[in-house]
Amino acid sequence: MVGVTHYLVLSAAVFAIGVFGILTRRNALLFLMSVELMLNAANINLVAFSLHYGNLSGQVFALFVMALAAAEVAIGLGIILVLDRNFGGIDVTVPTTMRR
Amino acid sequence: MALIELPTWAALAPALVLGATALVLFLIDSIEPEPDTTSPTLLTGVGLAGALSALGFNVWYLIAGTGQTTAIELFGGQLMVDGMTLVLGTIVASVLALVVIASYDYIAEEPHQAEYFSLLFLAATGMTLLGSVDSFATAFIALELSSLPSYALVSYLKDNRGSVEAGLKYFLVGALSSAIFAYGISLVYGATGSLQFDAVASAVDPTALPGILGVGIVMIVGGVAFKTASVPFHFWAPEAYEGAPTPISAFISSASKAAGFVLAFRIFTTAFPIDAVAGTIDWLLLFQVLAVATMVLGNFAAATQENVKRMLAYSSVGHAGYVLIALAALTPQANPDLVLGAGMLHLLVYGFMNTGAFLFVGLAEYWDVGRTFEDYNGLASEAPVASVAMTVFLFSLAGLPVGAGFLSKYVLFGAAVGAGLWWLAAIGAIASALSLFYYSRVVKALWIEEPTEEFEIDSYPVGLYTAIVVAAVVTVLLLPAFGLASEEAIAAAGALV
Amino acid sequence: MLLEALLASVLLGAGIVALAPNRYAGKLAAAISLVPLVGSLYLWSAFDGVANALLSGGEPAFETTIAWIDLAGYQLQWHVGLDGVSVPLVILTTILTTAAIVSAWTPIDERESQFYALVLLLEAGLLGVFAALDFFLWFVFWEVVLVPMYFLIAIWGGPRRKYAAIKFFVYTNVASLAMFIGFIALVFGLGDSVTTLGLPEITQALQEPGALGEFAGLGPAALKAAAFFAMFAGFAVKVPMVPFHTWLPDAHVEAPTPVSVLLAGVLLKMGTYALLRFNFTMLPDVAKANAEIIAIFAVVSVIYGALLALAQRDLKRIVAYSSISSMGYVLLGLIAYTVHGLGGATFQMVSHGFISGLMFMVVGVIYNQTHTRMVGDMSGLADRMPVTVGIFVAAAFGYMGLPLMSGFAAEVLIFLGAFPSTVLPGAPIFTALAMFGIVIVAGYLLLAMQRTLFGPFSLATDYELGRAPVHDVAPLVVLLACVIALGVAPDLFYGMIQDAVRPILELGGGV
Amino acid sequence: MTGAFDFAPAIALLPLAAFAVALFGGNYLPKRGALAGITALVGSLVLSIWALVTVAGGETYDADLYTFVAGQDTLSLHLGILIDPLSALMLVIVSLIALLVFVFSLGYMNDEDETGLPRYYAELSLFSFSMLAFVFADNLLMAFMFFELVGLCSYLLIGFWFREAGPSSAAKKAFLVTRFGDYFFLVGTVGIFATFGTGMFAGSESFPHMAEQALAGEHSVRTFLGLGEQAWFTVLGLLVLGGVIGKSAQFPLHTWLPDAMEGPTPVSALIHAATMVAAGVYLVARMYGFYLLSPTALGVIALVGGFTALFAASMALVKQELKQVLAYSTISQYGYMMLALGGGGYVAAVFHLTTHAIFKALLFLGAGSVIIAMHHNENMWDMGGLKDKMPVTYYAFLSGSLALAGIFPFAGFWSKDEVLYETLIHGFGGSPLLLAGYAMGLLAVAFTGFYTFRMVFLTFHGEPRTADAEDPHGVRWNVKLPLAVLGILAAVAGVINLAPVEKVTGIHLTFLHDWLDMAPDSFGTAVHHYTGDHGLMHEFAGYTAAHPLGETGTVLVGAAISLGLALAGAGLAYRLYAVPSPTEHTDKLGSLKTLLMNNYYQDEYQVWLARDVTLPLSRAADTFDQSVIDGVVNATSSVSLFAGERVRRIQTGLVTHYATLITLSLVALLVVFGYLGGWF
Repeated sequence: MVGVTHYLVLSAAVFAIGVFGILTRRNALLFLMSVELMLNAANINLVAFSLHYGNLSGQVFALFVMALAAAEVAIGLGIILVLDRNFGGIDVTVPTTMRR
Repeated sequence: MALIELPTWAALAPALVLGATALVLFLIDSIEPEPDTTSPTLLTGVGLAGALSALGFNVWYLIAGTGQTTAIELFGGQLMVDGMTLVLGTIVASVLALVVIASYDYIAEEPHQAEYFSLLFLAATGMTLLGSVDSFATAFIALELSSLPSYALVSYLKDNRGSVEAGLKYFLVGALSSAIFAYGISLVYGATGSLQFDAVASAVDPTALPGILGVGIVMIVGGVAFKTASVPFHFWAPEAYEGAPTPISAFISSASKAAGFVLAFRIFTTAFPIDAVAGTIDWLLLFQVLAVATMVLGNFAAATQENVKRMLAYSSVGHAGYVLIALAALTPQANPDLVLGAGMLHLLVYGFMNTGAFLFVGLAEYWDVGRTFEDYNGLASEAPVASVAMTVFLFSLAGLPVGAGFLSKYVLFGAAVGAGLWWLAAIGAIASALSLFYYSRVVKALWIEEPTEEFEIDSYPVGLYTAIVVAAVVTVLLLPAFGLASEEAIAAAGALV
Repeated sequence: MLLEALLASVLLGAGIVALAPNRYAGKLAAAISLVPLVGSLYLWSAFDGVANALLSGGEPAFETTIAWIDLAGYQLQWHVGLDGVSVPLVILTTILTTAAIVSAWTPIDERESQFYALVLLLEAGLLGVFAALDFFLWFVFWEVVLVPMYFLIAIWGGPRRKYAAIKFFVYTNVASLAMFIGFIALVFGLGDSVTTLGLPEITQALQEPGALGEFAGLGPAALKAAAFFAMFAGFAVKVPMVPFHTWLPDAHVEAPTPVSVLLAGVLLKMGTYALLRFNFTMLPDVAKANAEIIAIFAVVSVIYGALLALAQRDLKRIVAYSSISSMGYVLLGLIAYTVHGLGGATFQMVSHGFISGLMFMVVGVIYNQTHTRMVGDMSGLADRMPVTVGIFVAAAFGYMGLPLMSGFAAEVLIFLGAFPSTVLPGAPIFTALAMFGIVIVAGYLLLAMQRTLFGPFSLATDYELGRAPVHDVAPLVVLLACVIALGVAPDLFYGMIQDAVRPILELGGGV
Repeated sequence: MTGAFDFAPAIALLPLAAFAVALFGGNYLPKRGALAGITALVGSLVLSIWALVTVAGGETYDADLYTFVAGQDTLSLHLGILIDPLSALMLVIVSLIALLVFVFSLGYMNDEDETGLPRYYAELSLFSFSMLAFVFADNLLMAFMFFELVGLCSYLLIGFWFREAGPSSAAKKAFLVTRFGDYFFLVGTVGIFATFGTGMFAGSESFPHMAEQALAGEHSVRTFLGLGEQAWFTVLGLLVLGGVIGKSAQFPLHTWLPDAMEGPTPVSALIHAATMVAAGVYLVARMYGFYLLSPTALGVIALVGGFTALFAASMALVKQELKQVLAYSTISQYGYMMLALGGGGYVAAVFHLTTHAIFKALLFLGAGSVIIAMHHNENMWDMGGLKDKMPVTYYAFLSGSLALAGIFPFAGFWSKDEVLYETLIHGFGGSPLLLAGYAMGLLAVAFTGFYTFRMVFLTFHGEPRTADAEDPHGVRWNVKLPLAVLGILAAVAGVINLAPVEKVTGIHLTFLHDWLDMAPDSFGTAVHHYTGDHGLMHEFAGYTAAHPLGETGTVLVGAAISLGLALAGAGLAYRLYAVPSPTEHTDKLGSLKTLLMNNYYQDEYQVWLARDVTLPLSRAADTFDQSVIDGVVNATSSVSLFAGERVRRIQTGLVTHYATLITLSLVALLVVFGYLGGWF
């Protein structure tokens, strides 16, 4: 049987992949997707522990997280759009007008 | 008490008013068929009415004692209203009112003003709600509700590369932080099986899965550290504050920070009381480390800036460090009411003085006088009233008794000493002395240096001036009237611990 | 409510002057400053305080107590009142302020209304420092003084005014923070036995044996010592005491003369006043246990300060360093713990206030005419400005401790108090060493006078040397009159000073 | 009943009033304020004489005048008046000479059209006030206060001609050197107050009396530094002596006095010859009861005095300027007084103080007259032959010179002889140290005779050597009158204490002794209390008198030796200089002359100490202060800003860096707190 520990390991792995993506990708969209991975890692935990504890709050919260992730993406895409318009690309390392 | 007649949901009135105002603003905008023909005066007026009525509700409830003896629980304990909620609501509403007035002039030339104001009010709603959350679920939602509009607001000047860059960085760091925060919540849920603060506290079992709970707590600290612009989650702050439209910088650095701290106060006093989690993680030490790092980094980095707004941004990080003392000093021998109350008081006073300071920068931008210290040279001869106000803000921020910042900062340091952390107060003192140096650079530029070139100032914007003067008057008046604020703040803090 | 009225009149006056046109600001400020001056003289005549305001049995005069802030078990109050130590300092402040304002008429020729408003603001802060009996209230005044001072130096000062102003600003601010931490640690160490931050309550609580508990890992004795030295360091900067003194010469040299007058005349006394009130009244046992260390500070300040003064070429720098030297005497008097030691130290604060104010002012009058303060740039001024030079000579001799001028009474009282001190081991040696300052002070002042005032007339700067106007000289005469009056009749103040310091000697806690 | 003593304060206060009048109204008054001073001093003189007469009637006065500082539970400081025979005598001397100097100044200053006269008369009046108040001071602190004030007046008056470089430099030196001495005086005063709780000179509550009781074991006092009573009293006495040595220009603090001659000559006469310089000696006499308790202190006084007498006289031998000779002679003569005090000759010291005040004031005023005549040229080699041109000055000056040289029967002979005699008999009486003092004093007698008459002959005799000497400027009555008065006094003042005559003839002639012995026993300042058979001198100082040749024999032989030496010196001067065109015979002394002309390089080492030790030390301190102490302050600021600059660079502007740093920090926090929390 698949225990809660397995889910924990899975979520940790997904979270780590997300972090790895953030650390290595310069493309804003990929950055955004990595964040989504991290949020979904949290969702895995929430759902798994919800089952483990037998209460629903984890699952409900997971739904909220998904909704918020969608909202976040919406805002993020908007910002990425103006980024492209102002800097001619979506490389997050380009805008450095305010270093120091 | 007349209040008792009201239904319990009415306790949420401040947040509801703000949310409703946001919707009303949308409505007004959609009534006008042509884009950008809505009267700015109307938008500002509605916004101001909304902000002031929210402020009115908060103050009324504070005076009437709503939820202050026993917290009012709503929605099955997902939300609550107590003194802390109301104090935060007061801070947010006050800052919001100032920002709304100032925005009247600041964004006068910009399109999409109704959206601007609506987003502002949505963010304010989220911040106000952050004071009412009683569960990690609502905490996360309120946090996102305050953050998401903020990202958009920061990049509001969408043809301004600085604004867009600031928005991008704020958003990316914010997204990362909220992911960390959410993951932390999931781990805490995993360790305790609950999302509600009280239930988490009672379910903490130091023997079982200490690692999961510990990692979760550290990650949650990361989430609030982002919101409060504390080291090491502060990286967005200098750039976001610098690039954002200045009223938004003021709003985020004052109100958003306050909301983040109130959330942190509530989480760490209610969900993770130190007695319960001490076996897992000594978060006192964690916050001591963060406080030192934040105070030192914020103030030292601020000392050598050339850009006034960026200096204020770093100083805002530094002030986050001071307020972190309130958490770091919740030691067993501390007087917890005093420690937390001092943090709240500093946030309150900071709301006015920091907003005022940013708005003065906004005024300078309005006049196109430039952004560096040198550009401000001799400005006092052209704008004496605003310069006096700016001087009050800066010296009050530095902890000189021209404003209430003196009292709040020293009460905070005193509380740290009272908690036995004299060394923390000493580091704060060094940072504070350094802050006097860089704040006075602005004062020096304003009053002492000769202007390098003629200023071309042809109008004195009423809105900005009003906001600045009101902020200055409140900053000064809070010095003699500190007792009124401190009574509420300490009582509110006392209810938490 | 007299004190409140006094403070309000100054603050209101500052507001009025700030809005007045520049042309009239000086005269207006002088007129307004007469209100607190007359008021303080009335306070003096109506003074009915008993003993020391901080100690049991003490009844400050003109006392008002109003609750101000409640801080989780600690009440902060608007608590003001005067005792025999503060009345003379209040009078010193009001007289010097008026004199400084009048002396500013000549040199200050831009942004006058701002200048005089700030001077009045400064006066309000200074009066508050000497009147406040609640710690936080006192601390508000203590810190607020920095603000006008910063502007006064930085706007109207000399070429390096910005450097000097910021140095003064930050240095003294750091010191305040150190002091604050030390004091607050003490308050928390007292635990529940105090419910206000009233200085009398805390002082009296500290005298109770066993009042102080374990705090922050420090036992009562260690806590006291730590608090004592934190406060000592904090106040030492303000005094200033070697080696915390380097802001002073810079500030003095760059500050415009009327500001130097107040800086040397009153601001430095804040430091010694606080030392007396806090360190030496609240924690006499620590002071006594470390008497030799403190006496070494005193002697080094006296001798080293005087030696530095000897090396200077700028008249203002000379006076600035000699102030350091003179403040060393105050410290020596304090640590003696005798009536004449404590009383003489207090008297020296007042006396030095007048004398150093006079000295700076007279240097300023010369500067107004010659536009230089360098010893090498001028000689034989006595030929051209005899009255000013006459007052210069009188002031210099006052500084040297000439009998029948206040400096002599103050110094002799300190020496008479310090020599037989039973608290300070080797008191006669320390006293004798410090007394050698009176020789060096004569050395540098006479040398400077010989080079600048006497000999054939010459002036390196190209200015037509005129006689100083009457309003330049009048304040000099007034201050000189004060110096002589106090020198001939020290009991004008010394009686009430003794009333106030004697209870300090009855405190327990010997070595 | 109103008596003389009720007016005693006015003795000093009248000149103080004159000070105010001259200072503020001098420019509007005839004679520029001189008349105010003269009027005041006439008043002071009359009151002093009245007081003297009252004292002669057996009354004395010791009263508090003014509580300077009323101590609570601690000692109070008073100003009070003590009029006993000693102070009454001194009051008369001071007010008399001051009056004469004021009159003389009319000629010396007004007639020469000096500017700044109101200032001059104001300062002179202030001096008179201070000096008179010093004289009648009833306690040590008051004495110190006025001791300082006369120092101030001396400073101001030496520097009267401030437009020239010399006087202001000399004034500074005078004040500084005496201040150095006063430092010790003040330490001593403070020590005495700390020890006895009082500084009173006379009465049962006085410190000499308490010290005496303490040594006798009848009373205990607190001593300091772990010293015994005798040793501590010696320390105190020596400390006070520092002030005496400075003010009375004793070796090694004598260097200021010759320089002080830069001041106007009447000032030299009043302050730097007759009165202020006497203050030191007077102070020792005033508290003689205290010094008698310490043989060590007495020995030091005697040796300093004897050495100074000889040392200064030797320098006077070669000086070329009139006032310089007189200055060194003044130092030398005060050395005699100190010798007398150290040698147990209290009466002799006061006697010499009195006669010296008269004849030295006379000589200075005479010199002043000559200087007027010579158009302010002081070099004796430019004079000559003035005898016939200015007879009044000449004869008065001669009278003074004879007194100075100690030629029978002029006043100086009697007093100086008594000084030497007293030292001699006590030296033989078991204090051989005094014999060394005596020997030096005796040798100085010969020197004195020589330089005095060298001065007289060079100035007045021979042929005029310059045009000015050919045709001197005339002087008026206001110069001649004081000269005449003092000239007569110099000749006859010796009668007040003809001790040798009394010893030889048995007729009672020691009036001064009787006078000083009149002080009431309660004061403890009478002569018999000091030197009587059961006096302090025997009980504590251990002095006894011995007459190796019998009393009369010793008196006569001693007098003969000193007179002989004086005459020998004078005779040598006559041989060498009483010729129409004298030459610089002192050149024959060779390098010794160079040494003497350079004052044994005493000035040099003191200047070296001030300029080449103290000043460089202060500059080193300044450098240290600027570089090290202030350097630390500035370095703190620089380091902070540097650190700020570094911290600022963490913010690179690259959002990927931020993400990395956030992640790394989070990992670090997790690792550290995980380790601390034991999660692993």
